[in-house]
Amino acid sequence: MAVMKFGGRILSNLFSRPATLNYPAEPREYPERSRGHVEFDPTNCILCGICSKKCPSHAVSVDKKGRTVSIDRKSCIQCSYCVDSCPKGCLSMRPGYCEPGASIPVDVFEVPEKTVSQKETD
Amino acid sequence: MTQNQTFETAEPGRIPALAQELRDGGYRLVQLCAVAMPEGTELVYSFDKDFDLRNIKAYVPEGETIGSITPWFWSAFVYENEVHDLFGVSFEGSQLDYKGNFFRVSTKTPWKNTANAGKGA
Amino acid sequence: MNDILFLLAFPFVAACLMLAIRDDRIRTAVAEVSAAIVIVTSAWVAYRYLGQPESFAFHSETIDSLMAVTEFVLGLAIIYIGYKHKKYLASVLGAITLVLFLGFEVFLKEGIETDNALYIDDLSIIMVLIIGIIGSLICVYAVGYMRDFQKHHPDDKDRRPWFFFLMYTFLSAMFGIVLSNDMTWLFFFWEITMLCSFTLIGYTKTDEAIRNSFRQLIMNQTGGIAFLLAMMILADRYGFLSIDTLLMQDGEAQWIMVAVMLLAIAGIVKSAQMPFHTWLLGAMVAPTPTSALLHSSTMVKAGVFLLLKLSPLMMGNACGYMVATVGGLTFLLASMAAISQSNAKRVLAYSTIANLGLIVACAGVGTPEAVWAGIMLTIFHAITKSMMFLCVGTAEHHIGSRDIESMDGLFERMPRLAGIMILGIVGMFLAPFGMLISKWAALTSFVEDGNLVLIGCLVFGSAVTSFYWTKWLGKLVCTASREGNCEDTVHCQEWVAVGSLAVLTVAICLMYPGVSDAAVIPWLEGAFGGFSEDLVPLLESNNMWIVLIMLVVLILLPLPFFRRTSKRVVPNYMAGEGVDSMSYRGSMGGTVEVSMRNWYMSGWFDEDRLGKIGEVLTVIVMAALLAAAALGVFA
Amino acid sequence: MSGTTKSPWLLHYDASSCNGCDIEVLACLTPLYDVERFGVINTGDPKQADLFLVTGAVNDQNKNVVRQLYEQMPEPKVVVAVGVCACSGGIFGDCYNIIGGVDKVIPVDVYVPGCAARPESIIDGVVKGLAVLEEKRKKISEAKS
Amino acid sequence: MGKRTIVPFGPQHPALPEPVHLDLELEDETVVRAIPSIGYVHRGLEKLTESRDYKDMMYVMERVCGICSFGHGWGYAGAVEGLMGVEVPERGQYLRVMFHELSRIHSHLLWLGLLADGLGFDSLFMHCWRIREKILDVFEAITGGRVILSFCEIGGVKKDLTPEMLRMVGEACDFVEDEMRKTGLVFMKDTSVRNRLCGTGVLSKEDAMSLCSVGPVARGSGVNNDIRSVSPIYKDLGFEPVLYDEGDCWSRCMVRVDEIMGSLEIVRNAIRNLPGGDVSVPVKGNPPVGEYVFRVEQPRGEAFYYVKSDGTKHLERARVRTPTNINIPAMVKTLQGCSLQDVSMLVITIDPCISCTER
Amino acid sequence: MTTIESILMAVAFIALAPAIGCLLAGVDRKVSARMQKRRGPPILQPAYDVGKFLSKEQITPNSTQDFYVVCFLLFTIGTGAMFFAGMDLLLVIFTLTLAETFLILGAYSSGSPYSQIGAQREMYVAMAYEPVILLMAVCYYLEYGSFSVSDISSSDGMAVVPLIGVFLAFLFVLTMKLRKSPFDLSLSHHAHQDIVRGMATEFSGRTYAMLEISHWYESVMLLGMVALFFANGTVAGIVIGIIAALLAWILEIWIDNGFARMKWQTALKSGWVVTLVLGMGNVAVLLI
Ligand code: SF4
Ligand code: SF4
Ligand code: SF4
Ligand code: SF4
Ligand code: SF4
Ligand code: SF4
Ligand code: SF4
Ligand code: SF4
Repeated sequence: MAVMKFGGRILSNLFSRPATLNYPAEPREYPERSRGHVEFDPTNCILCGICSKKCPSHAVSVDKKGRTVSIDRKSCIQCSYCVDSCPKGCLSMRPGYCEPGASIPVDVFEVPEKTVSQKETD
Repeated sequence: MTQNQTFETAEPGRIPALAQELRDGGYRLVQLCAVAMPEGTELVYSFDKDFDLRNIKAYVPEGETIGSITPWFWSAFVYENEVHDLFGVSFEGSQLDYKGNFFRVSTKTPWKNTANAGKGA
Repeated sequence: MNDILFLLAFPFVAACLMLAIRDDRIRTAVAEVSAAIVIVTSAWVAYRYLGQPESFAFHSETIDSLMAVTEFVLGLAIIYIGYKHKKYLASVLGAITLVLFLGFEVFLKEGIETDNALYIDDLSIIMVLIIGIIGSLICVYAVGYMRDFQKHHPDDKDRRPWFFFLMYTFLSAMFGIVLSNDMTWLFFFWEITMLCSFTLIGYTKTDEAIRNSFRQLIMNQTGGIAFLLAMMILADRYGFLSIDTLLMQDGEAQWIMVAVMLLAIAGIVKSAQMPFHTWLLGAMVAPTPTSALLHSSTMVKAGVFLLLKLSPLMMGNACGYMVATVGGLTFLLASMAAISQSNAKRVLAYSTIANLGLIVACAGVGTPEAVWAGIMLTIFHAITKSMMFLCVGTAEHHIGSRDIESMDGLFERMPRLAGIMILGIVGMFLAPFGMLISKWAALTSFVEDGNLVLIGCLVFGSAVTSFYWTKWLGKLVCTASREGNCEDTVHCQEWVAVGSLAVLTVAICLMYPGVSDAAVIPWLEGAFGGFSEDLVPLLESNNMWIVLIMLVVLILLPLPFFRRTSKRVVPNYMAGEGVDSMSYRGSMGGTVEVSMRNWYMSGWFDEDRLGKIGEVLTVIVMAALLAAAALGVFA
Repeated sequence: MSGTTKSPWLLHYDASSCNGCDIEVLACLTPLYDVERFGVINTGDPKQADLFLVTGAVNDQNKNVVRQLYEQMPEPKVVVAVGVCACSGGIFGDCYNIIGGVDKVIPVDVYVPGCAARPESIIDGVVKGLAVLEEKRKKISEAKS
Repeated sequence: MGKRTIVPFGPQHPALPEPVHLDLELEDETVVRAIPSIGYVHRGLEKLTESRDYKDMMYVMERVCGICSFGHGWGYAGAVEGLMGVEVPERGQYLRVMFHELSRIHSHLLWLGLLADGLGFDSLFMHCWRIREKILDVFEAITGGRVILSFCEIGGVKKDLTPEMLRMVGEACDFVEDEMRKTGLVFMKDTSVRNRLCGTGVLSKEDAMSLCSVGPVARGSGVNNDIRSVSPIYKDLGFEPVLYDEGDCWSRCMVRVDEIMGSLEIVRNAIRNLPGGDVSVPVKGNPPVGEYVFRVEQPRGEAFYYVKSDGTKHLERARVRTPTNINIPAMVKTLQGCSLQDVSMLVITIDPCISCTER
Repeated sequence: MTTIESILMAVAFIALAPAIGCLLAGVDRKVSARMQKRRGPPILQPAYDVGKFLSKEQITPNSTQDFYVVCFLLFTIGTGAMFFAGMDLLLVIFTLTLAETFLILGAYSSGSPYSQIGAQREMYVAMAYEPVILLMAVCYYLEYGSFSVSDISSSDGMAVVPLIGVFLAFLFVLTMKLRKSPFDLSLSHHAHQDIVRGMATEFSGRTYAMLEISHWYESVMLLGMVALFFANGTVAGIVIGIIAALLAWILEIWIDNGFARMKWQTALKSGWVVTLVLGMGNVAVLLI
């Protein structure tokens, strides 16, 4: 038994620097592997729709006719499953989270028509 | 961590007697789970004694009831009430019966209603 | 002197009249008119004799014999009743009393003449006013109350004539106690109050009532025997039997001290101090007006009256120490025991015992300041406590329970009554009301006296007191009730009595310094020979101003509130599962009503255990000091 | 009085989340993030709260609770939906007992996505919520005058 | 005095970060009856097997609970691997143990903080959570998530660790150990902490057994059903079960304090003995018809996984019985007769993770 | 003190105490944060909080609650004013009890179970600390022959020396009176508590603001009582008193952060034991 076993600790805390990060005044650095948000690079996308099928929370949808891939930021759970399953490596997971706000965007990406030659060179 | 994977099958009527036997034999109840089956529900009881696992399955046909094991394993009330609320299986002689208020779900007995229907969709 | 005699005799005449009247309406009228007459007479007596103490040479062999015969007959009756109910202890004590009494009458009293059988002084006047005004108001209240009582007990025979006979007889006896100088008279009236109380406690004739009435009887018989013994000692050793002569004696003289101790024990029994406190708790089975009249405002006050009267003889000696210790311990322990009670009448009973304990302690300390505090406490306590009893009685008839737990939200159901009750409770323990101010004076006097035990008892006891009163208050003020208003069926007699007492409670606080100057200080000057006002530091003028300001603020401040609020009314927080302010969705489905029960901490403040502790301690103190005094240790 | 934005007291309710976001909300209070720097106090009492932080996708049993807590808060008040579950139902959106997003029950002012929402993100959400709070306060005082 | 105080405790309650409700009946401060109500977090996620294939289900199972997310991933993966006969490479197994134990450390620290918070000991709460952040930093650097790790996959773990990362883990262990040496003593010895915990909510060994308690609750009452005891890999890493006999809140607390130390040791040993090779094997095809049970020792106790397949990619049943689920009876039992001030102590020391209980 | 001085002191208290109390509360939060290795809120945070509460929508569970809280505030102010005006210490103490009672009634009035439980706890904590406070007055009286604060503060010699027992006891119960850990049973300043917000559960808006302001007044008055132990009629005495009071405040913060909330049984028992040993012991010594 000891009265105020923690007393010394808190006193020394009082005279040492606080551990608090000065966020948001100083932005936070994230480690490389940090799963922040999904990025889409349309260059190689073949609109196969695998990402959309795999996504456990239906955050990606692929519109083959309209040639768009859209990511619903409000639903994405950053699981990386789409990234891992895309056969063309169009998707990547990047640090940095999607900003909070009064509304959260559904990012729609156009996938440009690819020429045959391009396809062949792949 | 890997266990004994055998599944014994028992008549639903024998479950209370088995429970008593296992309790007297020093087993503890690990879990009770239900699987929706065509026209009924399969219950899986697991018991453990010194890391030795015994799984006992019992098939309860639709509309029939099964004896509660709460007289021997009081803590089974959490499972039995859950199975009652989600699968619609009734347990007789429960020591703590929430009468369908354990989980207040939007659809009554959601597992039973859609059993097999949505399967594989 | 005739006015005094009238005051003594009139209530008894009215009582006999009411015994004869069978018609409810006529009896009501008689009761009310008699009460008015008693009030007017007491006021007149007070007015006439205030500041002019007087003794009355009054001697009548006839009356003396009449009293002796009455006492003898009543003694025989007690022996018989005890025998009939198999309460042999009562019979035995009755027999002892009778034998002692006969011995006293035959052998000792011979030749002792008391010239001034009656007297009146400022202390008596205070008591006369308490008995006359409060007692009469309670009798008025009883008219309405007993009507309901009879309704609630339809199977019982209507024994209301008997009830009112006892109540009014009792008033006479009380006047007798405070006005008699002759100790044989005093003893006579003393025994009469005991019998009234005995009969009224047993009024409902239930087993419990009878058991409790006998407990009262037995204990008070013990007190009576002590009284008789004291008289015998005085008669035998000193050859006088009058109070005024007694007060002129030297308190340190061996047999005077023993006699005073015995008288003090009689007073302690009557004021329900430990170890004799249980009779008062048992007395709560009596109809509520009885509790208010006999067991809070008057009869128990006879005990403290006697002690205050004798206090000059107790200052700084063993007897005083005995009385003070008993009072102090009773105050502390009874206050603690009150915490564990939820029955409103029992709480009031314990609080009565506790407050009387404080007064007794003041008497025991015996310094003028202490006695000043004791007298002030007596006044405030009589008014406020009787009011509380009456309120509880009315509430009981309308909400069907005398349990504090059932008084949830009384403020909504019976706003006026609850308001008065709140006033009563606040008056019992909070500044700026009289009880607290007097307690403050008591504390000062204890400190002056340097009595560590008393300081401790008072300091802890006050803290404990706040607890049980505040939690009761809380019940009254909370707005969590579903029942509607049920106040309109309260009888007008009840309103008159309760309302007058409420007005008195406030008025007497406003007149605090006046009462002190007009009656208490002159009496103290007479009794102690010199007493300066400075001895009561709280009477300093700026303190009194603050007290007055607080009083006014407290009375006026509520006015702007208690209307519809302009704020948005949001039901109570119920962890998100609320249905409304009072209920929530429960675990097993369905709506669950929230209920709040106050704390009783019975593990800490177990009444039986506390009672035992008190009994043991006080018996030891009393027995040891009495034995020592009898052996002449202090002489 | 612009004390409003300097003293946001928050009420947190877990409307069937997986705990992930709850512990991140709690983590915001701890030394590393210390939202008390902005005057935030995590109160348990809706009657003293300004910000309502809801985590989880709201199930059937919770919807009344969420609604009631919201109603018991005095105006101006702001609702912040923390985590993907609270924003849209997220991965549990298909579950039979899930209503799917806090905005199905009460109006949401700020959405904080992420699974789990990071403390930094929650802080940003709170700061955004403060702006909304100030706006609402102004609107109310204008309506009064 | 027939009346009792009836109070709703929760679902929204500052002493409970999670929604659970109790109907409390009190006499003074003594609880004479407590009826729990759960279901506030019931989502029905096990039923998502009907629309998510067995690999997708992994992401759902990880979100059974955000505190021991990793363990749930492992449990589910273990069951499916068993069903499919997949053998996880040794390095993968070691990494799983390592992350599981790191999760335990973070979970216990979190819990100690919540206990301190429940005790009204703010500074201690802050202290524990500050220590915990170190583990979360490790998590984020290695797996990319602070809370939901998404690190386990069927067949092994998703990513390998670089040597720097291993060093980082070791450093974090040193930091935590250093802090815990002192902080543990506070829980063990401080008067005010002991005042609240010692002798509070005693669960006897017999009760712990008959109520089928698991985890620190059982071990605080001297019952060892720590499933790690029979795992060869844990044995190699020097695992010892922590047992206390008093059965009160304090012993449940001390089990967790000591387990942090034990887990630190295991993690260190795992770093030291980490074998080389792959961290996972590819898994193809649908699970065969059959069923499989698997148990994992989560921070809160034994978790039980049951999977049943009908040969399609959608499992017929994926069931998880979480530790809290079976500790609720012990909680109800100890609540009877306790004091209101101890309700939060009891609830916290039993540590109901409602999210996992209700799924 | 003359009447004019008394009035001036009372007015000064009424005007300055909220500012000082607010700063004290701010220091409390800042220092607490630093003890927890956090940065903490600005020093003026308590003022922002109160400002916010004043400007919020006003909600209430019933129409009577406000009355009690207003009374609590008024009588708390009155108590402090009387204390600093040098009036009778017993009167101050009794008025303090009155104020306290109003707070308890305010908690009762809504019928909320949490605030009522808080009220019960407040009552028995009061039962634990009240004897000490009364004994403090008794000891002053025994030492200086007067209950008047002005007499005490202008007498020679520092009261701590003969009154060391009650002084320590007073420091002990100060924790209860300020509702700080380990005895913050009825109404914790930290928002996390087993009975929600305790007595203040149903307080919001202006009502809550009044509660906070009352706390400010109360803190200043209680620290004034600490200072009284050191006052000896000289400027130096007053300065030492103020320093002692501030140290007491820091001590309370430290204790607050160094303790878990104890069981109520412990609160009551320890309060009474301290009263008996230190308080009554001191009285006994002074009597001899
Ligand atoms: S949650 Fe927002 S930030 Fe994160 S990946 Fe999705 S869209 Fe990007
Ligand atoms: S593998 Fe995926 S994307 Fe390809 S067909 Fe099957 S479901 Fe669709
Ligand atoms: S990260 Fe996961 S949730 Fe987000 S889009 Fe990809 S698969 Fe869907
Ligand atoms: S992003 Fe990848 S997976 Fe998705 S549609 Fe394009 S190619 Fe297919
Ligand atoms: S986002 Fe969906 S899956 Fe994730 S916790 Fe919320 S409801 Fe559950
Ligand atoms: S968003 Fe993710 S972490 Fe947050 S509650 Fe939902 S599933 Fe859990
Ligand atoms: S018990 Fe644990 S998991 Fe549950 S809410 Fe509290 S911290 Fe989160
Ligand atoms: S008990 Fe379940 S929900 Fe709770 S932390 Fe452990 S795994 Fe997560």
